[in-house]
Amino acid sequence: MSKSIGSIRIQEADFSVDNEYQNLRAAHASQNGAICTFVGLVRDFGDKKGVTGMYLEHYPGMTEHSLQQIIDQAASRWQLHNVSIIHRVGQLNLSEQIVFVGVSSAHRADAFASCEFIMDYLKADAPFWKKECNDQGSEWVEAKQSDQDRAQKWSKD
Amino acid sequence: MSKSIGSIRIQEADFSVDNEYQNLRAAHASQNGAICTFVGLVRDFGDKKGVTGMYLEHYPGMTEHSLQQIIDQAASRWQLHNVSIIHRVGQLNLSEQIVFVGVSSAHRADAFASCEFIMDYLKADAPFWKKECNDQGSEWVEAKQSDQDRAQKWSKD
Amino acid sequence: MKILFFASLRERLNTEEEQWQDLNGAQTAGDILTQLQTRGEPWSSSLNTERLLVSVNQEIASLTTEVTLNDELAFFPPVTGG
Amino acid sequence: MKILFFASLRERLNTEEEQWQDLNGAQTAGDILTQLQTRGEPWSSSLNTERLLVSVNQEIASLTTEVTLNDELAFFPPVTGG
Repeated sequence: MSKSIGSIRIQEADFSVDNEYQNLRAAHASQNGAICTFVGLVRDFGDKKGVTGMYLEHYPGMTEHSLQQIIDQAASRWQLHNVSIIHRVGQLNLSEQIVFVGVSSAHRADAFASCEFIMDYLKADAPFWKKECNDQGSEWVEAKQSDQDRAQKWSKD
Repeated sequence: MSKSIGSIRIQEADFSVDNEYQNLRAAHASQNGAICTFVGLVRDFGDKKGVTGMYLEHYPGMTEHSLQQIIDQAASRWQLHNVSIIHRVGQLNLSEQIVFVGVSSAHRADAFASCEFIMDYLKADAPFWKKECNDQGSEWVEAKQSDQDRAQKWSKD
Repeated sequence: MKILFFASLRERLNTEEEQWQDLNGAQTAGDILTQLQTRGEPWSSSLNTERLLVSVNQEIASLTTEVTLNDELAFFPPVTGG
Repeated sequence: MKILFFASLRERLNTEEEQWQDLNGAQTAGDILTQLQTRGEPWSSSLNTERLLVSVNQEIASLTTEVTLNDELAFFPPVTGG
């Protein structure tokens, strides 16, 4: 088994997409042909209207372990140079950044596929739980079957 | 037919991924759940080693027209808030940024699919031509059948 | 054995962690769950869901996974991050 | 009619643009191509490729696309941007 790649951070603090992008770009600089990034944001309409923010809980230790397994799977399936994952926890307001996934590769097909693969498995497997805060109070978000289905579909390819 | 969305820029100057990301994030701020970005970079090994840079030529007018058609197709197929495309032309050195595609949406599936769709059609249809500069001189890059195939595959879905 | 509870389950049980010195004969994660369920409310109804997940030593496990006194177990609802 | 050439084709023909005042009977993009090809070298070999693309008024066209004196034609190799 080759050495694991990837940077994983679970933090309350906000993050800079630019910092992450510049780090991905600087490593393997002359060999990077493609960098794909994804950011998930707190948005106004999920299961209900009037969202004012959310609270994110996680399982320290297992989270990092789970994300590293997802990166390892991606790296064994596609040719990747680097991967960066940041997931915030704690209280987040509307339109704040929740999650960052960035991937650098020689080729765009590998960058796109692996970035989406990592997000799909993060949503299906990584131990995070969202509590949505709205005008009426707060409520735990129900897991969506569609998120399990999206992760499942990668094993059919 | 609904009003076209999207920002298209063809320029010699470098671009700031951070500016583009922040603009995508600011528009429709409370409704954005997902922002996917892609950057293509000049890399060291394409068809041959020793690449020192490249020269990019385009067909002014037709390029913008072609990219707008690609954005319109993406916007009719997925729920998108905004799209930004920047493509550089002229002389570019090794590891410089060539192209940026960024998409904002409520949902990650739409953001990922449309961003990749736009890149695939850009590579297959938009009138840009690359000349690779290496130790021995410079040579026009041959079009790849795989790029045509990747664009084709979207019509099968 | 350390047993952790997360998210909605943690709130309903009003417990985030327990330490057990004795497994009372439990051999699997399912045996532990059964012992928790027999405590009555809110344990019996909160832990009696088809959508309950269990991990053993920070890896997703099943109710048939064998456990020992040194293990870390966790029970939680389906994940919703990202 | 304005006729443009790009990239490797522009270099091989050493021409990036022509202005025609008369179509000499040409009715399609293919007729224009034929007239260009009959000029001899480097035109005949450079324009005699299966992988030549043509646009009419900045839209990808085919050799059967009809053209008029007000049109802008362009010939170029397969694109390689991005």
